[in-house]
Amino acid sequence: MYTQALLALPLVGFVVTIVLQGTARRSPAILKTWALLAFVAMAAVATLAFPEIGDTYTGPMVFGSSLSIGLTDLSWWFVMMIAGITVLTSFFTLGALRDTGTYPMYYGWLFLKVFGMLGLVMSRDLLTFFIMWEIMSWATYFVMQQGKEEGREAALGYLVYAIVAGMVLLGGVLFIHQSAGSFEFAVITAYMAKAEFGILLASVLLVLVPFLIEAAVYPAHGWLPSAYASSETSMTAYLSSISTRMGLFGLILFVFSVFGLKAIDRIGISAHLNLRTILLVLAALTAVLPTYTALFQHDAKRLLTWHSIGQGGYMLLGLATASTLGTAGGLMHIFNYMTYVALIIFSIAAVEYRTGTTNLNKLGGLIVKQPVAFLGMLFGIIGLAGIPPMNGFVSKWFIYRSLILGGYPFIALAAFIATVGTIMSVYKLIHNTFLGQLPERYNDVKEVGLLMQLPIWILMGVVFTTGVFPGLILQWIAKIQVGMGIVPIAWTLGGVAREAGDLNMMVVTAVFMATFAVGAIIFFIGGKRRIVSQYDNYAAGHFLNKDVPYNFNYNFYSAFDHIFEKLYHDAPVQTAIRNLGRFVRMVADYVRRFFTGQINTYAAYYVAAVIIALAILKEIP
Amino acid sequence: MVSPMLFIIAPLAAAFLMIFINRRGAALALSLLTPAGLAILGVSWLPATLVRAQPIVVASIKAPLGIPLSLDALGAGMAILVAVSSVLIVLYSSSYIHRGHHEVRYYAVVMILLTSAFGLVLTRDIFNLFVFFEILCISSYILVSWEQSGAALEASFKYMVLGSIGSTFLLVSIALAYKAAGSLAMADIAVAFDSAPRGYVIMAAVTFLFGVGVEAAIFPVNSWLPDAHSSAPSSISAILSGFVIELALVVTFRVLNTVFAAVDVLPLLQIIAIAGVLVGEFSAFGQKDLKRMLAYSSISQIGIMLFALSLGSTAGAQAGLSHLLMHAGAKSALFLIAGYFILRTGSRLIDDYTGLGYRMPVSAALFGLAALSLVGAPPLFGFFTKFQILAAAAATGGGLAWFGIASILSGTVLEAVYLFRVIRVLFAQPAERSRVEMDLPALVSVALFTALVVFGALLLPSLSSMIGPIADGLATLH
Amino acid sequence: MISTAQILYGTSFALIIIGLYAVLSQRNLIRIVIGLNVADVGINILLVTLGYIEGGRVPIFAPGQPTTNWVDPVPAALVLTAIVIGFGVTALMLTLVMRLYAKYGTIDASRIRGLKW
Amino acid sequence: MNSGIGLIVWIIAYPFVSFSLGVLLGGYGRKLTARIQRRVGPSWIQPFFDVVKLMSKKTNVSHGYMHDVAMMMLVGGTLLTMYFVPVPGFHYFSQFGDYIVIMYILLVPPLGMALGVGQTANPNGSIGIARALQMLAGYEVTFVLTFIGFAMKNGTTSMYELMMIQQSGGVATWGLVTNPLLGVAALFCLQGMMNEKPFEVVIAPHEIATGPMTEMGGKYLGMMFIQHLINLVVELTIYMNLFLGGATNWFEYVAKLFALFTLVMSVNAVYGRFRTDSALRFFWKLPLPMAALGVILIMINGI
Repeated sequence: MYTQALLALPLVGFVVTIVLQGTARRSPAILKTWALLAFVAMAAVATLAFPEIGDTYTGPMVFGSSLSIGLTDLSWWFVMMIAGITVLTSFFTLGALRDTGTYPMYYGWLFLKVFGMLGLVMSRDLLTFFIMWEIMSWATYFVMQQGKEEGREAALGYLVYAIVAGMVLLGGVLFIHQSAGSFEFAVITAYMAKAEFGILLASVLLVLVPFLIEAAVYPAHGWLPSAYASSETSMTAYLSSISTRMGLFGLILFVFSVFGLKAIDRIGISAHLNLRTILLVLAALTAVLPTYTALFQHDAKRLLTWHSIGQGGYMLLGLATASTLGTAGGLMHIFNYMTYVALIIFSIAAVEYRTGTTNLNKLGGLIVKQPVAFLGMLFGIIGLAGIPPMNGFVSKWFIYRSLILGGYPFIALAAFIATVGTIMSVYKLIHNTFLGQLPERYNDVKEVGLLMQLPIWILMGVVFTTGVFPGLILQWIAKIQVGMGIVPIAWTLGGVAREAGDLNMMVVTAVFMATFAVGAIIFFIGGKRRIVSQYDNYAAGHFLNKDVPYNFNYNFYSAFDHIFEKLYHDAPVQTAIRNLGRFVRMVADYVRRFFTGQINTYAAYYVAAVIIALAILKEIP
Repeated sequence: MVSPMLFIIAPLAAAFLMIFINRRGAALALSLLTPAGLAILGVSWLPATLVRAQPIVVASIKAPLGIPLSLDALGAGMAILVAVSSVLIVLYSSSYIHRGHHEVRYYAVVMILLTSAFGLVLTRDIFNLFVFFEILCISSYILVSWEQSGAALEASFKYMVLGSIGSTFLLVSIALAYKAAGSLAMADIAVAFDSAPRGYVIMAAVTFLFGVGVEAAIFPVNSWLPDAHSSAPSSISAILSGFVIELALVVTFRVLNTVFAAVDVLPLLQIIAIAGVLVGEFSAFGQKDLKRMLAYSSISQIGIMLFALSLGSTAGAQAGLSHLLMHAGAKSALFLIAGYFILRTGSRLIDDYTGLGYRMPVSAALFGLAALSLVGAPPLFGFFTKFQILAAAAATGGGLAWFGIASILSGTVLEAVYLFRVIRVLFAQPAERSRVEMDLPALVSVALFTALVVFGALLLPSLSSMIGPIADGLATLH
Repeated sequence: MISTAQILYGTSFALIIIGLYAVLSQRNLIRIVIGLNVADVGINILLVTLGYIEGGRVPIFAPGQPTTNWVDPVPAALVLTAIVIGFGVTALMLTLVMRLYAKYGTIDASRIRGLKW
Repeated sequence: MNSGIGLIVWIIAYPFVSFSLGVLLGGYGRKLTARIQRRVGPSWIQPFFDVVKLMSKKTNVSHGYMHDVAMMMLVGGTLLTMYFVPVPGFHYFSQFGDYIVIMYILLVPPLGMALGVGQTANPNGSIGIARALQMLAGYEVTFVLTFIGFAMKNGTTSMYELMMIQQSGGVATWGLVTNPLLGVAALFCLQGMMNEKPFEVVIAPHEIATGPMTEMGGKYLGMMFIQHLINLVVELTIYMNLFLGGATNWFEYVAKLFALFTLVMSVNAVYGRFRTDSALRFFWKLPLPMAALGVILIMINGI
């Protein structure tokens, strides 16, 4: 019952929002409040739906099979993530979304997108899955429209990828339906277990490729940065945190449940050289290359969107090992990333709200003006960089351990290389935003209101709590792993049980707090300190004042730029994809030439058509 | 029940009547009421035809001397589609077409076009088919050249030359058929062809295919279409793209499939269809002229329908006809809205519509919905029809079918991109915010077309009980 | 020995091909219209020939006339219709050519290419 | 020392032990450098005097709260690492965190320092940090690869277990002996980790003032000194535990510590300074491929 209500709610929300649209300009509060209430109700229903895990509900018959939805442990977990982040985002927009006139259908499309995502994760057959996938893709496209001008152009880029993904998936759906004779997951699983190799390979590829595109896995990641970065900032947070992960959800669902790991592992020549190896390599590339591209971004949002790609690589790394530790890490990283990226982008939004820019070359020194936003970003980047005690570390620990012990040393190395890049770029992010010299023009900047602070505080709490007590998350992960056909992780509240490795975040955090206290004691043993103006600085005897910019934020990592200049400026894959686009346009232009505009040519086509048709028919018996 | 013969007589009479009265009001009333009445007539006949085709006897002369006519489920279905579409389009025209002394003639010609359209689905006589075909062509020529601009005249002329070549081939085909059968009734010809030499039947089939096919805009005799559909008044583009080419397609396919059944033309049709899909989508991709883009899209959509029909399976035929219904709604809506875009900006170029979506939000939204359906986004009607087609093709299997699926899928990618580039321009930075929404009659008309493609999926269950007998009309001649 | 019918068939196909060739090759719109007309004539001859019987009689019911060995009347009827339609289309076409000339100042098909691609 | 009263005593005493060792090492290092350069050099416990002097300064200039907190993070983070690195007789905490944990908590002090330096709003400081972070991609990446290979070979990521495995057969089972390529590559990294020449571009005196330390004075600089001294011990111990078999008793531990430090300081004394990109290129050209080769050999042996 709650399951259906859960799916119906956002749809109702969509319709009501369209009706309420007229009020958007005059009194945006109505729309905002409505959206928040509806999403809170949705989250409540999602929680209530917990006892219904395992039940399946059928809907209308389409093409001789009925659409069906239902919750599994995996989908409930995703539902909760979606519901949680949606509530937080819509709460954040209460304060953050100033001009609803510029984003006329912000909430409408958000509702539709939530509908698509919920439907996707709850779908229990291939057809429902595809329908919801398409609804989600289109809604995402429309959501992206609600942003800056250049964002709409970028959204069109997303659309190309999304449609390609959708059409490949459609091909896959048709192929699987044709081969297995059913849309039902159970039937497909049974069929794939003993399907011919060729059919299995084609099915798997046709289905996985769209997921990899949607998950922005290298080399199909090019659509993401521009499309996300130019959306409205709260939407950037939303898209980065959960939207991209729908591709991974599809991957988890199909690799582990629908096709089954056994069937997937038939594709390959040995235990270490199979489809999963390819996924691992792609994941490693995804983790490394975009992360290092992030280094050279000078827009805070754009920098983070590159991390959205890179961190997706970590998730895929964990999942593709298909081991207990790895999948636990991958699944957990989805949650962790969602929390801390939302936190970081909310903080950025808070800065943007006051300063009107996200340009890293123009910001600086805001720590004294917006301490809450700073703290939010600090928690977030510690999580993103994967440094204890925030939650990002725990999932990375799982992933590393699974990679090292699973015998993928170079993949593990790639993951670490990506971590180094992450640390570098997040430091640049926080340094250029909050540290360094405060430009004179931001002297009057104030902290944002409580309405916008609250989601930041909540997320800070979540990032820290789940970092110290990963067991809170791992208990669900373990359940999901059972459903995926994997030995569940032996978890404890602070980490994992001894047989799974040495990790107890509670102890690590406790020791850290104690040693931090030691540090504080040493600090306070020293003499009294005096806080000085930012112009009271060492400058080799030169005088500093507000007219002299005394800051280092432009070209922050010059050595890397020096070494990799060429690689960044003409990334081969991006060039190839651009050329593909150019090629299609060229082909289109040539095909168009078919219609010459001259009647004689047309008449010639006519006669030729008759002759060729005669010839063809003569040949066909 | 009233005789289905009214389908042919009523619009013809209405046309002459309005020329005599020569008043705008009367012309509008007649051209709204006639198809409306015919739509009701069609609906009232539909249940009977679903059970069994209803032969129509004209002046008590039976075949072979008389002209055989028959109303089967397919005919009734197509007639309803044509009638309803034309009611809506006439409604749209009432605010769209320039008021002036030519206006009455416009409606009269539309009525004559309707006559021929109904005639084409009713007739069971191959020469009678030729006559209706010619009427259809001539009225289309006139309507295409309605605006008398250079482009309209040029388009009309090209259309006319190709149409004339088509009629030449059609007559060759008729001659061959008559020689073989000694009769013009399709049923007799079909029997005669069964025992005729294969080469002979092939010759007749191919000349017929490209003879009538020119009106159905099958590849490669579709080169008139982008010109004609883009230069005609938008209401006429909607008629031409909305039901004329579909109707011609159904007629072509039905006759080929029943009368010329002795040769298997389906593989040839599949090749033609796939080529049409690819050429249409690629040509539309780089278009800057909105209506021309939509016209190219029609080429590819016709290809998709033909592909579905030529799969040769019941599922394919049903899917193709569903898609036809969807396309009629979606493409009419798109052309009609495009008409007002042109009216409001004075330009056909997409780039000139920058920010127009803020000034015509409802129109732009409807445009988006129709485009979404055309692309096949669930849960709109277009998704289900396209999916059915692809599923039917997958069920057929074989290299050609899978190649067709791949072509349709990649065509869809292109289609989504070019259609949504338009949406993107419509909602680019707003220049001004003053509302210039469509006039009410036009808005109602477009909204109803769009409602079809939005809620069409809800029709599917009720449609599924009817679609069987309707699709049966493609395979057997009643 | 070539029969009359064979000659007529040959002629008709030759005319159709000549007509089509004109449409294919001529730039002049008037010539294109003429080409179509030539093809039309070819078709008409073809149709008439179909019904023609060597030494057949005119198919008219009249008292005292035998009703056998009639020439088939149907093709003749067809030809009449076809001629009428052909006439109408030709008239319309020529009108259009006139209008086109007024707009474009030329009747060269290769220069009347406002609509292409 | 891993349970009961002994554990508590040891936990409290360990920071002092480490600090004392650090002071001795630091003093020894300066003396050694001086002797190599034919100077007399300062006192053996000069670092201790330095710390006392700095901590008792009256003028302590701060640039804001992050600047203060950073100092606590710096010292706290280093002490945290110290607890998790097993030393003879004390490995209580290694059951709560393996080397992957250490790898990451090693990043806490630099992060703290980076944040503090950031707030001081001095470009010289920020440049130093940017260089430090870039250098991570050189030595840290290589060092991690050596660890990965070593851990993969032995099937564990726990530093304590790795240490025990090496101690099982004397010198013959030391990491440096069984996997010489990894050991040597890691040695290069050690030089980088300790910010000694030729990899000291981060601090780069005379070039960018003193990098991160530019705005530090009084107790701030004092705390950085404390952190530096403890860090010397921790980093040398990590290398020792991973490749020199750790130590079974304190005499062995101290001997190995000083031996290793002698090596590091000798290199430091005779080399010049690499530019950041040159340093990176060096790491990617020599130690990294060396480590990679080592790992490949392990993989081949595994099959």
